[in-house]
Amino acid sequence: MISHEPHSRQTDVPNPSRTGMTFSSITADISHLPLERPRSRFWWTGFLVAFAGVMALVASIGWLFLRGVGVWGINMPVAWGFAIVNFVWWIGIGHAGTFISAILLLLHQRWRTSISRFTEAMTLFAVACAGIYPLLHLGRPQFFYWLVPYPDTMGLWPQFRSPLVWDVFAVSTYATVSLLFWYIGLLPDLATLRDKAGTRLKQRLYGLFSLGWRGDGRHWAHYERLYLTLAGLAAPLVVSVHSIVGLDFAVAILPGWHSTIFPPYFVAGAIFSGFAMVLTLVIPLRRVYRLENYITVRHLELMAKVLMAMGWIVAYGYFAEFFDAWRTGDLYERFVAANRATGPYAPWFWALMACNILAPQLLWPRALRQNTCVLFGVALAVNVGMWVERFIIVVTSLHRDFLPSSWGMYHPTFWDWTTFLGTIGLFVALLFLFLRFLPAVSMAEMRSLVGEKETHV
Amino acid sequence: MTARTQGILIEFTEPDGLLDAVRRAREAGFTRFETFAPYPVEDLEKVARRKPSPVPGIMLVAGLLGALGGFFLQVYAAQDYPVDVGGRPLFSWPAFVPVSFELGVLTAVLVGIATFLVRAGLPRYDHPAFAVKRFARASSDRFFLWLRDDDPQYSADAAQIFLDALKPESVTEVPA
Amino acid sequence: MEPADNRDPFRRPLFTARATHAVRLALVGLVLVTTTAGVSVYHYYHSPYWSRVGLAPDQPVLFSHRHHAGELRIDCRFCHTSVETSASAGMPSTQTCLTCHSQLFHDAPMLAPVMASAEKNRPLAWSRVNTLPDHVHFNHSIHVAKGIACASCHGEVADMALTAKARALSMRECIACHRDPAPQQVAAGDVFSAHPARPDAAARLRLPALHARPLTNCSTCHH
Amino acid sequence: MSAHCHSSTPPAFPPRKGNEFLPGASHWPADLSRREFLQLMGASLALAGLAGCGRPSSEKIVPYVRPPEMTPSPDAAWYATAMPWQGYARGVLAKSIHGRPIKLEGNPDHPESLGATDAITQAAILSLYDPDRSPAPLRDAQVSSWEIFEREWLVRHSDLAARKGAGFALLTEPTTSPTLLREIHALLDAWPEARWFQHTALPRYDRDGTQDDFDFSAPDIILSLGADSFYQHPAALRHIRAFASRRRSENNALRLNHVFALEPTLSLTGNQADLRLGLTPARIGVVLNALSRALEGDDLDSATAALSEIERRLVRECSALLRENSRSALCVVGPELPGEFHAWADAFNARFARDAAKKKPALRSDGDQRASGGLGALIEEIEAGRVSNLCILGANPAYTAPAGLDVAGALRRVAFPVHLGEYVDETARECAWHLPEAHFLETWSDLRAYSGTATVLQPLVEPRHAGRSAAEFIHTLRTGESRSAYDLVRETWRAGNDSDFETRWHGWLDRGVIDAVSAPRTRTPSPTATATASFPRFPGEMAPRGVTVLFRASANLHDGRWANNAWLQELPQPFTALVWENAALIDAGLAARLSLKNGDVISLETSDARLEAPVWILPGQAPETITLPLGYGRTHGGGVANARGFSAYILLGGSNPWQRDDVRVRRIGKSATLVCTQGHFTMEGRDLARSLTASEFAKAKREEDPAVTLFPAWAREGYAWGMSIDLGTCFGCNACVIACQAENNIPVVGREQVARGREMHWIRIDRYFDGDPAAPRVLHQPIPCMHCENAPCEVVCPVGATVHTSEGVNDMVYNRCIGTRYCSNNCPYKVRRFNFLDYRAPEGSPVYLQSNPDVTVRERGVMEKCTYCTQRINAARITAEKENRRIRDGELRTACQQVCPTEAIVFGDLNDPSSHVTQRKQERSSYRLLGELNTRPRTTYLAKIVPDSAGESPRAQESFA
Repeated sequence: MISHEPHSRQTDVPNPSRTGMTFSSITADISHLPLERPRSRFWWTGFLVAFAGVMALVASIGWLFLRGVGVWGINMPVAWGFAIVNFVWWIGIGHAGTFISAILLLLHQRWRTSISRFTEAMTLFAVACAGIYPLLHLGRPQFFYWLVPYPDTMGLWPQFRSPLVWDVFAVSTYATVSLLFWYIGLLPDLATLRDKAGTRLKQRLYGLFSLGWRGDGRHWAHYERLYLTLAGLAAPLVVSVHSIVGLDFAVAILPGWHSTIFPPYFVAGAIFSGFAMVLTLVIPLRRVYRLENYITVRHLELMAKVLMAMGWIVAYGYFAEFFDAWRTGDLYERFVAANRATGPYAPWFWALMACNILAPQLLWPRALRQNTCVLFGVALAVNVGMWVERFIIVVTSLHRDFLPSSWGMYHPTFWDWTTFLGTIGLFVALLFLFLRFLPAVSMAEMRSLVGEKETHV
Repeated sequence: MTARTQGILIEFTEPDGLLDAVRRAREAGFTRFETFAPYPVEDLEKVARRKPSPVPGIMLVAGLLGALGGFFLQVYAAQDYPVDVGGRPLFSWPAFVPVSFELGVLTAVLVGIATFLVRAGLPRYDHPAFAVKRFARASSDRFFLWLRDDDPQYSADAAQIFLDALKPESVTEVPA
Repeated sequence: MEPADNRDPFRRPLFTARATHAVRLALVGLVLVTTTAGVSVYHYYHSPYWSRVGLAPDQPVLFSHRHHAGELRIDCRFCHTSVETSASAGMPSTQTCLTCHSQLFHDAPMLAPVMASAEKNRPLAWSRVNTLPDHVHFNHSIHVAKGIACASCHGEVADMALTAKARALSMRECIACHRDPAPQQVAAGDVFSAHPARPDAAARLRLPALHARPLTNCSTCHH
Repeated sequence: MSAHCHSSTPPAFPPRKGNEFLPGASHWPADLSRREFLQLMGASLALAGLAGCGRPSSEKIVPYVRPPEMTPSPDAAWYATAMPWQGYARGVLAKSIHGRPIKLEGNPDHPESLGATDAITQAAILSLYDPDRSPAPLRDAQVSSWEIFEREWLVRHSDLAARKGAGFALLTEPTTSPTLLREIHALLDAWPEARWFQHTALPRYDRDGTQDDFDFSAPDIILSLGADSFYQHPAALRHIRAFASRRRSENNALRLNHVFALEPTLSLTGNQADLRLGLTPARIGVVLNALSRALEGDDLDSATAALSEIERRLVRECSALLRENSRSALCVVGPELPGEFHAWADAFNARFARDAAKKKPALRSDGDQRASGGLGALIEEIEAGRVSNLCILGANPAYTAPAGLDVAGALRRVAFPVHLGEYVDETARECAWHLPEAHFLETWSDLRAYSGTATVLQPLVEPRHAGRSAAEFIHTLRTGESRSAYDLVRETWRAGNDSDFETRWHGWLDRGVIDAVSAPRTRTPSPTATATASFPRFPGEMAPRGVTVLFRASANLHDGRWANNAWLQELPQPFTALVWENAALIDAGLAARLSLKNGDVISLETSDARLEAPVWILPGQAPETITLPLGYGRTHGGGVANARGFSAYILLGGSNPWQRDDVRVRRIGKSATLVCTQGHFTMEGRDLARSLTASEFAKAKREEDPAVTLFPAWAREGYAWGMSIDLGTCFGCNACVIACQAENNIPVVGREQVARGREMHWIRIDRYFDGDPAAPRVLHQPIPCMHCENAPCEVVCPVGATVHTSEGVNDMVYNRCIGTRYCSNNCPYKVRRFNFLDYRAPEGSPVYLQSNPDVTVRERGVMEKCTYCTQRINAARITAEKENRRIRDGELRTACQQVCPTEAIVFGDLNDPSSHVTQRKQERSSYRLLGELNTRPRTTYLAKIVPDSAGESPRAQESFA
């Protein structure tokens, strides 16, 4: 992909005056994606490939339940493997959406408008993928409900000191909230689709889900306050979720896990990977679906900047881990630090450094930031890098801890990989369905931008 | 004049038109009118002199209650079957904070959305305006004002006088 | 007022009022259904239906505890011989029945299965009445030794024509007693009696010592 | 597994479904068994959230029709008997529940047990239920019966009787069983022309009619020359118990002895030495020459001129200590070493041992005058065509014979070869008849302990298959009619017509030892060296002839007879931690020269045999030597045994059978993956397995209990269970590991699963190489659950499946566990074990008969770990509570504690100031493992204490990194 497209840097984008955007053009441009469904060959091929992935996931889960978690490469001492790595990775990716739509909203970053809807959807699907793993990785998944407090005949309750219980609540809350947040945001657009749809069936379907939205002043009044408050809640929520995921590790006494830097550094990492994933998806899609006017190079550039910023926080996290190991002088911490950089998993470690610290540095020159290919490459690298980071955290800390007698290695099996690729398939498949049936950009919010111009010029 | 109407639906192409109309409606003493716009038009509610939404307040209360409930659930769970877990005290309050927070957020959001639906009168599929063809554009690029005939001030003449002062794109009587 | 344009400005709405009511009802219903579902599941698992309390399963022989233990006052230990010495109370062998029934009513049709068992050397297969949850190691002897009457778990068996489960025997019940066993204790002489009497102050002094603290440890029953 | 395991079982057998010893875990059969199907259904139901929604279904109770006259008590019953160990008795108490034996414990009244047992004895119970045990008499591999055999034998019997037994030969293993010997002698009396041969795969312990009898507690100096007196020796348990009494501090007082070892390959005994040198036998001779001269008063420097620095140090220290005439010293020699070493030892002991070393008449029948020699002699007879009927009892020559002897060929030349054994083994397949032998828990017999004490072996169960004892069999051979082992044994011991025989008999059965009458007829031992005799000299070391290959019994499988025991196969081998196979143990220098790394395959060739074996580099191995452990590479040992490792027997031969210098060794470029449970053998400079010199100990302060804590302390009234493990006396015999496995229904997972790091042992023995690389020492550290008071595992369990009891035990509640495995991640000691797959034996497997009914059999997806034998705690508590008293100290012992030969493990109530464990924890050498983590483990350790002169700093571990 090359990029010499019209773009303006002066004002927030999209700039209606330049792109000649009007209420009607916005409606037309965006609603025709789900209604007329252009470029369906791309859609079908993409969807079918992804669907194959879903089938792989189903097969892997079937085999897993038949044989037990032993089909994976986990062992003693490395009792957590891909399942947890993937869980953390997906949850991380699931943070960009809420970050963009909630935190940037609170910060009045209006450029978020054109990407928020899409990233919220991405968040949702990423969380869906993540949510599978904690269940799958249980030795006896049939008893997952013991994690939920309910008055049983045994008089027992979950053990609330365990970060894993915090996880259950954090992830389920996060999933519920992002779903509702997303749906509420969709209401006005569903109404638009209802009124634009060709056939009566579509009208009724969209109508049903739009709850009879009609842009009433009162609707908007409550809607705006609600949406803002939701954003206000989602912001700390998104931080809490990945902090808790960080605590899953930090609470343990394991060298390499037991570290106070984890929560903030996990949150930064999450947003880092989230933005990387947004870029990886948006760059191709905006071309295929001709959304360059809505998701402009300016957007990409801004996201690139966020990427770099987060990259540096993450880099600081890495530094802090080594610094702590050195400063505390703890024998085991020091060993783990050294072992990461020089031990059997050193190649992974250096790959991580290359992907997460070196690659983003490419984006210093504006020219490269605005070059979609470079940006795409970097984003891809960061996605990989963040996955490797989780692998390093989980595996290298476990495989050599206190007693050398019980040191071991972790070798992922075939089923580890199929499960992972399977969730990627699920993620992409859901995205394709989203693109086919729902507006990828929030029409209502775009109109507000146009409206503001019109009212305030 | 059709037999029975529920007042008139006035269409504008620009948000300013709607704002202006609402201002005039208020001055004319109309109270029972509804506005429709494809996006939240600024100041519309101010001009219409309507109270701000209570949603955030309610969410705050709900959130606090949820968090508190969550915290006590955990305290109770620890006491109900008192057992030594890693030498930690039964009342390990710091460990109970995360879940309390999450439950707080969850309740706030659920209650907030419920209130929103109730206050906004949603879901409602049978609004009279839906019967008007042109109203389909209310969700994309047109702005409407509905003068309801159950407004004490409302009468054919009053409506006529009111309309004269405006330049609406169209005016349609809302069928009963 | 200008005339409404001759082209019909109206359309058939997508939904009627009924749609609104239906969906609103559905939303409210969803909430109600989930809550009631939760409540009823709870009650199901805490119900005697689930725990089979009061249920007397079919037995190969119409054996009446009321007759034997109640009216004839045969001591529990006559049939359940190992109750004081070992974990299991022990089920009587066919021989045990024959100690009396080789003379008494040996040709009564009711006893036919017993006789058949004795002749063909085929054991009687009784249906278990009192089932504990899985993974529990229960020891009769220590409970008896500490003055916990048979009746406190098995109910007033001596009044049962057909033996039925008296208590749910769920973990909650076990724990409730293990937390505070003292009130359940009866005088040594009363342990096997049909209607054990609550010990008076004097008798209380002679009750065996209890160390309740370890009784709520998981490994006391699960190992 | 099944396919691969049964490819080699005889066609006559209906192939069994699955393999009881290696559950599907290790290998996934294609077909979907019923249980798997149910699992699948269970899982899918679970996902539908329906788990456990069915009402509890009503089970059946099926009482006796008429109870057996002696109703088996629902609680355990104990029987005193003995296990055959190299032909000697090892006294045991067998635990039986509902009439099925489930556990063997040592018999405290038995001189060669003293209440302890070793790993093999612990595992013996599993062999009782081995599905591969010979199920029926076989005629030419076709299922037959004893009756048919007896009829067939009667024909031959009559004409053998006519020919005074000419053409009849008997091959047995050397034994001490009075009844068996009585029957054999009776047979030889009846048939003077008959011949009796004996074959043992391993070296003998008797020399010219005598056997050594050592007391390891008396001498101040012990010099071990390639001996394994503490593990392989028939009296090992007595030896190590006595030895240990000199290696631990009691009330902070020490009476350490000094131990020196010169041995070609690292042995559990040699590893106890304060200064141990790995030397070839030839080189040992050289060092001994120097020592002799030093002791005869020569100038030390000239005496030790030819020696290396470290050798000189040994001679210096040893002779210095010996010259202090107050000291007594003992020299023990491995039976594998040639005679001159024994002569030297005799001279040494005559001088220094006082009465720590005695000569007693040999008890085992190796030297029996009426025997006509060994396997070689038998084969000569056969070649000479003088054998028409051959009966082989127990021995397995077809597997254990050296390459030179063609047993199979010889057997083919015998008209009527008969084999009596527990398995249809390599020899059985070469015989016309195979007859099942009864397991020692299935029949009556008698045996003598190494010390001479006799024991009546009593059965706990009827033979599972049509098994008979050796004595019964020989009686049948001789008389043609069968007589019960019970009668035969009683006849042996009914000395004439004594009135109170019955009472004495029951006394013997009760105690498990036969007193007074048991002492064997003593012949005066042949005169040994006298105190004044000078030391014999060894030939100086000649020019290196190349690699020396040594043959040693394997620590787990012994001579290979235990090869089908999955517990022993999966038991980490001493020093290497290898499982499921053996490796050629090679010294680092030689490995470097041949550029070999662990797992590389070498070929060993002699004139008449060739062997391929993967190597394992073993510190402490003598330079230019390779040790081949015997007992592996069975071809017809059973589903578990077959094709595990290599058989080194085929290389045996030559003048000194236990060592060869004429083997061509080369690497062949291939490489094999060896599976071991511990990949890393150094402490990385961490303070894990502590050892102190005597003076360090004198200066040491007792570790204070950690005071500072943020948490309010939990009340610890009642009992407070705790454990103390003495690293000074733990010598790594693995007995505790198997004892725990037998007690707690711990599954075997198979080679592939161990390779993935999924072994299940609840107590493991960590091994760290330590000290001077020139004379390395292995520190053994048993690691059970530490039962931390601030247990990291408990805090992270989301469902409270692992929590603390009021008595300080870290409970693991299997039925609450959902398998997040976080507890294991957070366990600094990594003592937790997880059922990654379904490791249970298949339904209907006989091994379930061994299961301990008081311990849950864990299902898939459940975490498990050491529970301090909580079922034993409960049993003891119930007994005590019934009697309204506290549990007495020593009344309650964990499985690992009970079995430990050195009493290194002590368990008890920390709230009882007088309890043994509390005393132990008062020693200055007591410390917490990883105490700095403030986990407050209830299991603590006593540092190993070594004499000062033993020199090297215990902290010099880096040298092995």
